[in-house]
Amino acid sequence: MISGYIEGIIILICVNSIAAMGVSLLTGFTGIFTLGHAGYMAIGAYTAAILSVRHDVPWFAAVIAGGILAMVLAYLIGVPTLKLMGDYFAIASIGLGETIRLILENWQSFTRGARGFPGVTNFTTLPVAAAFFLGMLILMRFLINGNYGRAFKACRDDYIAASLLGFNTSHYRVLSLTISGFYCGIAGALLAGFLTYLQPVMFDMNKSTELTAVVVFGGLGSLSGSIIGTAVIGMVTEVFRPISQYRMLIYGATMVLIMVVRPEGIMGQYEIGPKLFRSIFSRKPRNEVDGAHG
Amino acid sequence: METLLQQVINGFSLGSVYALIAVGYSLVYSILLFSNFAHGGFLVIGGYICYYTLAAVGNNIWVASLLAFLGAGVSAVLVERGAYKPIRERTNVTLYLLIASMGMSIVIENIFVVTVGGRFRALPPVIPMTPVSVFGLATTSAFDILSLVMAMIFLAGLQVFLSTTKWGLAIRAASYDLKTAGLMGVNVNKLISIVFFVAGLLAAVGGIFLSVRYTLYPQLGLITIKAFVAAVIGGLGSLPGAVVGSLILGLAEMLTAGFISSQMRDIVVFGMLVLTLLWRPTGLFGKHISEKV
Amino acid sequence: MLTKEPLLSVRNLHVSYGAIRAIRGIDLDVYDGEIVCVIGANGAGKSTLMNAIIGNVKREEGTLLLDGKPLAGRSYQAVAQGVSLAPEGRKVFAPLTVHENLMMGAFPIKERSKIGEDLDWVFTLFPRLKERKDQHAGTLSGGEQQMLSIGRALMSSPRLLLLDEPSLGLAPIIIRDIFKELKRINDEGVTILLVEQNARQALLLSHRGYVMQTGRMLMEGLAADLLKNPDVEAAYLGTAKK
Amino acid sequence: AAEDVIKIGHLAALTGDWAAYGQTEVNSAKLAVEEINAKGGVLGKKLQLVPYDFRTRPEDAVNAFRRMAENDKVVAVIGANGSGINIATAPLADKYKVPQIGTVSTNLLVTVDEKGVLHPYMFRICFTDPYQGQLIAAFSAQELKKMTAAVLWDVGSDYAQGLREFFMKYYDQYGGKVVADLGFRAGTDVDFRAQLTTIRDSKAEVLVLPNMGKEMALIMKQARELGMKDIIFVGGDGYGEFMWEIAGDAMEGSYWINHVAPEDPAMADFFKDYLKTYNDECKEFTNGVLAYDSIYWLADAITRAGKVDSTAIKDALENTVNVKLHHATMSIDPATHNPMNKTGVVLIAKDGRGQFFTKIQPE
Amino acid sequence: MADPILSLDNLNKHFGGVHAVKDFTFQMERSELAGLIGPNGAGKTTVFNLITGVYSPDSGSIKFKGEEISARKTYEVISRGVARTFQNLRLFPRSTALENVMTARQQHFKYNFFEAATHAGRWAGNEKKIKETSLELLDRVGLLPVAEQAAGTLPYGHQRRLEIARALALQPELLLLDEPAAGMNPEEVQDLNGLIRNIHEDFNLTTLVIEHHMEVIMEICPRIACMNFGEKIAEGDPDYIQKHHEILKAYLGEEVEEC
Ligand SMILES: Nc1ncnc2c1ncn2[C@@H]1O[C@H](COP(=O)(O)OP(=O)(O)OP(=O)(O)O)[C@@H](O)[C@H]1O
Ligand SMILES: Nc1ncnc2c1ncn2[C@@H]1O[C@H](COP(=O)(O)OP(=O)(O)OP(=O)(O)O)[C@@H](O)[C@H]1O
Ligand SMILES: [Mg+2]
Ligand SMILES: [Mg+2]
Repeated sequence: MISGYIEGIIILICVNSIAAMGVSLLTGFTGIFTLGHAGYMAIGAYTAAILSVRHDVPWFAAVIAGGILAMVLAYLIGVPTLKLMGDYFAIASIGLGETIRLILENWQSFTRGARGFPGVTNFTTLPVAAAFFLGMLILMRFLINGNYGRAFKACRDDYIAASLLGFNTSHYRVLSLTISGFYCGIAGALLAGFLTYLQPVMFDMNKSTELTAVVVFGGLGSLSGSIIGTAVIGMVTEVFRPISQYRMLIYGATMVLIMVVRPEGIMGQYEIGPKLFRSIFSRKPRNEVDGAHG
Repeated sequence: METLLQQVINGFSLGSVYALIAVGYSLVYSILLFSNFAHGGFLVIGGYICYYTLAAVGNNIWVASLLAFLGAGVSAVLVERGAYKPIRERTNVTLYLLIASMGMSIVIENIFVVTVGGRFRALPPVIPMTPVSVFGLATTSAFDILSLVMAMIFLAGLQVFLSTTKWGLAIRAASYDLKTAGLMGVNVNKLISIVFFVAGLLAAVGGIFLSVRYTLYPQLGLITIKAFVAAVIGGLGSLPGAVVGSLILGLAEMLTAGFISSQMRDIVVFGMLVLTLLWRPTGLFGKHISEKV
Repeated sequence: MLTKEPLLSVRNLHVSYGAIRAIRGIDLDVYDGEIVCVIGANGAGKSTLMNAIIGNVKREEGTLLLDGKPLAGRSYQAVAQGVSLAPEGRKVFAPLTVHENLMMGAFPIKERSKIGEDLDWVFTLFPRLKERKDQHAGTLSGGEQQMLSIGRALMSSPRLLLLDEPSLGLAPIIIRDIFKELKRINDEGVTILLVEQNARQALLLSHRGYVMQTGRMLMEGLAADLLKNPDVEAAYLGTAKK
Repeated sequence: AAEDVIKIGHLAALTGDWAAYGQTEVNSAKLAVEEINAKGGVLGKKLQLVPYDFRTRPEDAVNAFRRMAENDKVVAVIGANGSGINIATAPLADKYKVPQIGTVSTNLLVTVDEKGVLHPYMFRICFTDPYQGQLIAAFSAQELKKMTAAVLWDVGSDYAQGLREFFMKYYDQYGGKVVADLGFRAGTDVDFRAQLTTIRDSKAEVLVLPNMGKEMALIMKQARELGMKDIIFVGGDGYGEFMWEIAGDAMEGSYWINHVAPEDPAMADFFKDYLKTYNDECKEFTNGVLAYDSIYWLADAITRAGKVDSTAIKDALENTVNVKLHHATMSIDPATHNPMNKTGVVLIAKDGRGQFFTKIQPE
Repeated sequence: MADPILSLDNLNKHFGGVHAVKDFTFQMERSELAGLIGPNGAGKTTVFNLITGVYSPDSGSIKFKGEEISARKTYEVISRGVARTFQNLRLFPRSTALENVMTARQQHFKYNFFEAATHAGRWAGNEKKIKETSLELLDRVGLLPVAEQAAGTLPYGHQRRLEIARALALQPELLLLDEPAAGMNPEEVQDLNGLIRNIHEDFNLTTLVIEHHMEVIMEICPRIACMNFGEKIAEGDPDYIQKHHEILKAYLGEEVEEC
């Protein structure tokens, strides 16, 4: 039997990985850089919490509802704002994420504001977290292998060329954001069930940054990379817990170091799977190609 | 009426502090095309150097700021050399730089947390804070006027440099394509170091002003987020844009907090950011050059 | 015409991209006052060779001498030593205007009067560029960008001018004009190393030629001889009517 | 070996925005542990402090708590300096049966859940939001006799939100009127002149500041710069001596409703030792004192329990009656696990430091 | 022309002061192979950009298969059966050659979101077909050996051919090739000629080629239009064009006179 401590770590990694998968789709596969996805986690978390605590909705339904609401919101936000490109969208997404948090803080009659929302039942046990993680992972892998995945990547690599191959690029950009919103919403809802207590600060910009960071140093365009990235960052903060003060220093240094040593991320664009092993053993050259700016 | 005037003055004063930061951030953006999140770190470095030098040499602001400028500038160059250069030499995906810069900002913040502690410190009032009355209707301080003037001086200086000298031209060329700029005989690494030095120096100016006006602590760099927003409103990479965006942002914040709702201040700020971008996707002064197919 | 010491001498050059060995031991000499052209199929490594000479890609191994002195390994130093490259694919600075692009080319030049003269010269060479002086380079047509790229390389008054497929995307009449102009530049003392797909015209213009294949030098010789060589003719000159 | 030490966990923010407070807490708790150990420890065993950072995030704190309880086998936990963290760890304290003492966690929900059910293993050493809110209201209305007040509070802080809510409630009961109720957000907001201009126009006599020290100091400084000469500042236990560095003379004449006064003679030794050990003054003294006394309280409870057993310790904590600590004499209400009848200490900022002004304890 | 598949009527396009395309009228019959030549900056690429909806014309009409498409978005034009290659290469450099082609090929094998997320229904069958036809196309342009190599690392000439394969994968009715022979040596140009001819015959494809290589245009295009300063200055068969005085002067130069 694993200890509750390890169990807690694994649950958190599962939950954060789900959010990271969403961001990976958006940033890694579609090339849209976000710094506000903690906002969608917040929506999922508060929806699930409020539904299950105040309206006695069964937790599973509440989690799905959290995902769906985050998804709808992502769609509504995406349609106008995804016209923005590159860092403009990124900085605007900081604003969107912070605005969601601000509303949660100010709408005290509904969310109890900064004092937090307590009393959620502890439904995110290890089996639940693991099951969601696996289910969401399979869903995402399936989605990425095939037409949709290629379409997203085409939009990422060269959106002009993509539209000249007949892709409605804005459609795919919005679709990508919508799906990633769903993933983050689910992750947020599960987090609510794990912590049993929510506070708006949990979904601040640091959280958003962390989500994007794990995706980037897992490797842009690698789903397994995002998960490995999440695990690495989760482990770094746990392993160095005894030297508490230096922990964040190490955390930051790790981020820099991974980028400097392997700018293409831990996994590059490779996935863990038969293909990777084949390419390792056949020693086919793996060379990096420069993408466009941004 | 008096209240409005006061709020407008408050807004300009806040905006001018943002401007000092936004110009440096925009300068780095204009050459490497990425948002340097470590910019806030340089600001903190400048602030602490100034603080400790003031303590060591007695309140001599000239010596202290000189050291702070140098220190922050050199740290910026070192950060570029150590963390960014290896990345940009291997790839031109700017996202990697951005993540490295986020990591760097956490590192810098926590270096101060572990060495000097998280405590809030205040610089002695080395910059005059004497209240200045505006026609007897509102008050501002010498400090505010000074920070606005400083922002303008740096803006003008940089603008002249960028638009009239060949190094300025080289910066603009390098911002588009580092490799090809090298083919023109530009020592790109040196150029980037210079840019980072200037940006670090500017950050230190902002850091000193912020620490005097507000207070100094390891997380002070957080305020740069607002300056980023200002720079984006003005148009990334455009220095006049950074200043105008900052003033607009400062005004908007103060007027919202004063007349609409203090709680909604940030919502209005971010709402304005999004609306500006929807109206002009590259900010007020950002150039949009449509790509030719 | 040939002096004993080559202006540029390349010995045993190796270049790789990761595991791809693009150049595997190349020797090449360019004498002062010469026009030398390198021909070869797609992927032979011609562009890599040009980039390696000017230090735009890392040389793995090999000695490069310019006028007997080691040629610096970084592009900006090589430019200072008097080498200049019009790269493959134009690489103009899209957000800068045509005029600013040309001024970038003149970056290593100190005297203002010289810059002005060169600018006039480039403008007479490519009148179209003068018309479009203030247009953003990114919006120029393909051929106009090619002219700009060549003009920009000329602005640094190099001793050794490297041209990577200068005829790419240019109208026949412009190609003819450019080749004529290259001849004239050469007569004025600029040494030229040229990579061309348009092999026949290039050889007609050049004194000597090299033939590259998958990272190695296959042949070298006087241009006139190469033109007559049946192997070269079959492989690189095509059966284009003449 | 391992049997000979008693491990006590300490959740403290050592990084992030609250790092200054957290670092002082750990330093102070360590001091208490060393003092107790020097006197022979507890039940013949030495105490050992296990401090963990929580990055100011509940999800990190939860992991830290599990690690303390499972891997380090602590018998009790003190901290964290933030109510939200304690609310998140409360179910764990109950689950692992490891008592936790909140140092400055004033939110009601730390010890009882929202249905009023007690968390059997959660305690606190400080008073609660409603009580402190009432103290501020009583002091403003009854001592200062000022009946118009403005509140300027950090919307993002649970502490500020709670204090403001209860202040408003009681001030109203005492017949006062809140003429301006304005918010801000710590972190990115450092400029409060917009709100202050509104407050100036509202003609409030008192400005209530239920916030952390940095923001309160900046607010006071900027208010004086805006020419608000007469308004009286009243704040809570966010007060720290470092605020003088920031606000300078603007501090003069402000009042602070606190747990303890820095010149409390009972604390003098502690402050002296702190300065000696860390070569630094204990400027976040509220956190310092409460963390320090939490250890002493815990030591006392362990002694009374007579064995190193978490449940016994919890019972002993629950049965705390008139236990003499340094800053106060503690009695715990078994129904709520809140300290009973803690008197508030009112400090007045004068001559460059916070000085004892009066004690209040409304009925 | 009886029933033109493409009909451009009095097109105009300005960029600031530049009148890039001026009263341009041109038609193509189904299955025709035509060439478009003209000096640099004449407006040829702009015509392609207008047809594909990258720019919208200031005035004039563009009819494709009888339908007015001048106000359509790019992807809508493409989905009606137009494909093009680019003068400046626009491949997806990080994806393999095969993936590049598959990305285009999939436009004809759609499946819905649900099928994509579960790999149920049409997914497997379609994926297989997409891959098979893509490999065939790669084979056709001679890139089968490098199918798994990242497109950005291929030599220039290969990248050009990959672009053609990718455009063909769209199974267009109208194919627009913008300087397909740029960067190729004469030998390769000959291969390219064969390739274009084959494609044209096998798929019965209407093809419009922009080229500066006369050995391409003159050999494969029965009809050639020539532009200068945005205007069409001549249109006719290769012989006519080669003798056209204005074209000789503005475009070909005397060299052609000699031959
Ligand atoms: N950035 C790169 N990364 C990996 N491989 C590369 C890169 N650039 C070139 N190559 C490889 O190096 C070899 C030589 O390429 P190079 O571009 O020098 O050929 P070239 O002779 O100029 O061809 P072309 O006539 O098509 O321009 C080719 O196999 C190419 O795939
Ligand atoms: N987006 C734009 N903004 C401004 N001018 C433009 C733009 N696009 C094209 N032009 C101008 O329009 C003219 C026609 O350009 P176009 O690219 O169509 O020429 P082209 O005939 O394809 O030439 P080439 O053979 O050199 O490729 C050129 O002079 C070019 O500078
Ligand atoms: Mg080449
Ligand atoms: Mg063209």
